[in-house]
Amino acid sequence: MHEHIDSVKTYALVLLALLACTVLTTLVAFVDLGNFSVVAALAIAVTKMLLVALFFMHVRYSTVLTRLVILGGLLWLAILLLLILTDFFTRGWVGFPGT
Amino acid sequence: MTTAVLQEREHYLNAGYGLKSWLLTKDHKRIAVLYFITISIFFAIGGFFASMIRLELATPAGDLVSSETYNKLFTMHGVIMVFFFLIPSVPATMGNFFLPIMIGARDLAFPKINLLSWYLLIIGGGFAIFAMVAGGVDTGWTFYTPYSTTYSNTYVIATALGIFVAGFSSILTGLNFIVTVHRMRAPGMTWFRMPLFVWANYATGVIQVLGTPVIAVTLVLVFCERVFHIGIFDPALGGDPVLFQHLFWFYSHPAVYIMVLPAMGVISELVSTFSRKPVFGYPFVAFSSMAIAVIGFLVWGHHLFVSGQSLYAGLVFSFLSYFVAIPSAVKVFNWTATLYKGSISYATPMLYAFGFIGLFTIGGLTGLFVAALGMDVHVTDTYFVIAHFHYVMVGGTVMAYLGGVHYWWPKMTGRMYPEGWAKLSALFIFVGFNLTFFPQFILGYLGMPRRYHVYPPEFQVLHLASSLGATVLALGYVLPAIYLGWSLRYGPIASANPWGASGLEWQTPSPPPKHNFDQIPVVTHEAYDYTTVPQEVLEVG
Amino acid sequence: MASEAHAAHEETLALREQFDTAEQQKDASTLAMWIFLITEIMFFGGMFAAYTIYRSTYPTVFAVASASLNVVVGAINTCVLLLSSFTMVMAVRASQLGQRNAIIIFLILTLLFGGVFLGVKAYEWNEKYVEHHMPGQAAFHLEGTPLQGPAKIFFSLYFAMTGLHALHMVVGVGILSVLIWQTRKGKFSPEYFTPVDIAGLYWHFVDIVWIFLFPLLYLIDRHLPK
Amino acid sequence: MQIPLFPEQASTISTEVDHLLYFLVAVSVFFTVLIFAAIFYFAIKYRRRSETEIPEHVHTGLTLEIVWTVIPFGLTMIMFAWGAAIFFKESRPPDDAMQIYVVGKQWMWKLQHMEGPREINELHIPVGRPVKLTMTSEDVIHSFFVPAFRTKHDVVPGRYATTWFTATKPGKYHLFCAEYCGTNHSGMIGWIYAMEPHDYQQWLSGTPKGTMAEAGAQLFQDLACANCHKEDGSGRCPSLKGLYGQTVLLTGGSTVTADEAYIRESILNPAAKVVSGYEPLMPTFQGQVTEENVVQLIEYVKSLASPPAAQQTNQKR
Repeated sequence: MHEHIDSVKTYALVLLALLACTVLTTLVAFVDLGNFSVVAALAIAVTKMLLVALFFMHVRYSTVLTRLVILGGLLWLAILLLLILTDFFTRGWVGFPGT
Repeated sequence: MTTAVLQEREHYLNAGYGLKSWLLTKDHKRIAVLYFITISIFFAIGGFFASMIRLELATPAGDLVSSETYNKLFTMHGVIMVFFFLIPSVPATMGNFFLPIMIGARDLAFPKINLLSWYLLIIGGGFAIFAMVAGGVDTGWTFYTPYSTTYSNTYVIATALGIFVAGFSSILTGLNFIVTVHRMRAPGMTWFRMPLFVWANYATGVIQVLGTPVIAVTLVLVFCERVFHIGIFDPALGGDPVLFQHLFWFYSHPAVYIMVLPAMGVISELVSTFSRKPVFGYPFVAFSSMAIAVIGFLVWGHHLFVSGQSLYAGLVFSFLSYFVAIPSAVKVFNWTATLYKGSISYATPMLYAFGFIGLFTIGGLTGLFVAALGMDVHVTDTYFVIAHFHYVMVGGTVMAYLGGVHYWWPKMTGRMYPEGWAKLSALFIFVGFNLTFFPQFILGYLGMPRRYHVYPPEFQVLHLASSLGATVLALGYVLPAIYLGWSLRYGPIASANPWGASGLEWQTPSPPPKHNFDQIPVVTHEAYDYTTVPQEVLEVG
Repeated sequence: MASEAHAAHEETLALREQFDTAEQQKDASTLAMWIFLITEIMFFGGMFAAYTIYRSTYPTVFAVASASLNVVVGAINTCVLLLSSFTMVMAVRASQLGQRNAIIIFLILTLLFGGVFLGVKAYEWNEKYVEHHMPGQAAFHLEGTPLQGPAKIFFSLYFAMTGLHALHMVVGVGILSVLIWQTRKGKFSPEYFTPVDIAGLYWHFVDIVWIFLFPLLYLIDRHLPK
Repeated sequence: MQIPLFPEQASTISTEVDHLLYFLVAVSVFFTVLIFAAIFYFAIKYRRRSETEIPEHVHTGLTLEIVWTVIPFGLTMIMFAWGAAIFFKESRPPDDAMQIYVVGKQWMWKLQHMEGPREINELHIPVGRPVKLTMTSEDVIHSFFVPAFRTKHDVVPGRYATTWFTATKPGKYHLFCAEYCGTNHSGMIGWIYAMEPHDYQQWLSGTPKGTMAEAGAQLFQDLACANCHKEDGSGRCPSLKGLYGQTVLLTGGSTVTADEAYIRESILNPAAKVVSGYEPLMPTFQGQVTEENVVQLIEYVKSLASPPAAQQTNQKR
């Protein structure tokens, strides 16, 4: 899979994009977006993650198996978070006696 | 074959002598033997604690040991048996020994990492044993906060550290298996030609890799909280002890499948070999292993039905829990169907397989009780749950483990075990096991809570029955230790394929040579094709 | 290769005896590293789960506690780490091309940036210590105020997450040092540079963890008046 | 001494749980017998007759696989729905339930009746009337377990757990702590005395006077809460009149229902949820009040919920 050798320019551009994202996320945090602050912060972080994974970690050229492994890992993280949240976000739903 | 011939041929056991040749070995077969010795010792320690517990519970009063000691006994029984026996049991011994041979590889993908896993288990076990010797630990193997973080003044940290380190041993074993199965299969060994034992260990590897890190980090947080009093789970600071339970069971429920899946793999091998038929519904059994590995991660909340988890989360987890019951049922039906029109031998390993199918069926079906929300409210944290998981873990995993040990004993040691004694001990184990644990179902429904040192006198008769059963069970476990040891020196010399089995592991000599195969085999047919076994081999069996 | 006898090849770094081909060995190592990285995802995942629960339970306290972190230093440190990822990937590229001196230079640069990151982290922790922001420290800065409990949880998570991240960095620095030494000894060639390659994967992963830690710890509701 | 093999049925829910048990046992016995019988039958019928025999290949039947996947799945869905139905009932106390407060601590149960009586490791209740338990713990997790009622719920420190039951049969029943809580876990047991209503009234009249709300009112004065929480709303803190059960607007725009958990949190960690329009001035009372005091204060606040005031929402300005 290492017949693919990216150019220095590609890597440099990715680095610049990453640095720009860092500045962006910092600035956005000072803007009042309400609940969208978290969404914006995470969206930028996910973008940065994709840049690092696809270019620096060569996921662009990787085998199907490697991609499956990565997706599996992220899926399991989602399972952990989502199923714990089913508990914490629905705790108040039972209803209030007397109303 | 005479002894002289056996000694002439080089095999993995005589490829080197001396401690160094064992402690620095990279041979998966030798590492398997190291594991085998290690976990046998842990099993003996855990078994000792179990006998003390049963002895104490013979009377309702707390007259044999103090409450402090009793609490330490059941905690250490759980910790040792779960983390240092059941989790490594089948994969680390038989998996290590046979997985590479079964797929026609010279070794696992990473022999050094394999050895490292064993050392990690030893280090982890060292911490656990230190905790025991220094004064014990009394939190229960579940380490529920805030008791474990704030209130217990026993050796929680050393024990948690032991489990943490042993966890990495488990992760590395799983990682090694996954990579080996993906990258080391012999030519022609396609996925659907792999023995089901390999499938089961592969599925187990997936759970080990994805689940174990979560308990590791949870223990790190417990460690921090206990040492620095920082309050991640401390309700006094706004923390939530139920969060600990979520993180704990995210691993510890799938861990149940780490313990039982490889055992199911062993049963597939045994049922096939001793009825000389391919496992009925091979792809369904293979996929059911994978299904259990995946769905097993979605059900942990059924341990939290009465913990204060939200009603809706309870519904979701109860619903999902029933999905994991199905692949287990599919396996049981397929094993039973494999017997149909087979050529069934009553060799000891097959007796264990029969025992496994029967007891696992009971263990699995009682799992349906505890997954039903309204029922679980009554039976959770009672002896019903104890009986349920011992039916799965002892009636299931330990039965399969012993069955596997007898099955592969000739391959691993080059000697046959004494069949008569083996059958007798299998009988003791089956009878003793049921006598020990069946009364506990009734006790549990009556309301006998678990982890009780002193109990109301009306429960005594059932407890006494259970303790008597434990005596028979203990005898059943001591016997193999004696006759297997005896057979190492005096047992009849084993042929390469004493059972007329079809797997690749039976096509190398017993014991196998250092590199498993003189020639890497080329696989041309499905697993469990008994027409390929030569007639003269069948006659020997 | 299929029916090759086991003794067919001598064991070398580039081809160990259990493998048949160098390609097979490289694939196995890469796959193993990726699987290891998903265990790392789950390892940090446990803490991210705790973070999610507590941040949603105590949003205001988390915002107040987060505001005490130095956002400029945090952002600069993030850039330093991204730079180190860049130099790391350049080192991998140099190994692909077989430029030994370039490998060494880029690895040293990576090591250097990693060191700077750790140094800044140590400075920040020291600041937290001096200001009594450490939970478990005597005279915690919010002691006695109603914010105390959840703020302690925030700082516990802060120290646990950044601490474990830093621990991974330290391990990474160790790996880089070994690689530099091995490169100097001429162990790597365009045909065999798997250790550099998978060390790169590890280093980038640690970078990705920080990419999430930075906004989640430093940038909570910065717009709120303090 | 009699040897029980089945627990007493002494609450409305216990018969329902037992019916589910009968169903589960029936299904389990059916499948266990099926598997055991099949194993024995096959093992004898197809025993190996010659060492060299190789049985014929039996082809996998897809239909069979589907049948033994679908039928068990259908059965488990019945179990799920049935168990969930009971659980829903167990989780939602009726509105007219009689309130009992439970505080667990290592290693005893402390129980308070609204009418004032306090008991340790004993609980007297009338039969035929729903009893709602509001439970918390002073230290570790405990679990309130009455086998004869098929009732169990963990008692978690730092929050309120509720469960309920209606006793149907007068008698004396075991109360166990079912969640391991330390050295004397097995000593954290007690008795539930279910009594005929008139016997219960008689028992109640023989206990000391003074309701929980009165005790709470006394505490409210002693702790100087009344200095700020003035009834007419003129104090520095919001009036508590009519608060219970209302929706409260908080600083930051979110809202919360003023239930037991919210009141408890506001006493022990006042800054967590500040009422909109007020400064976070209130000091924490953590360490100054016990869990029993807190529930008395809650009862006092609840007693202030006079019907007219309950019509307005508790928002200032």
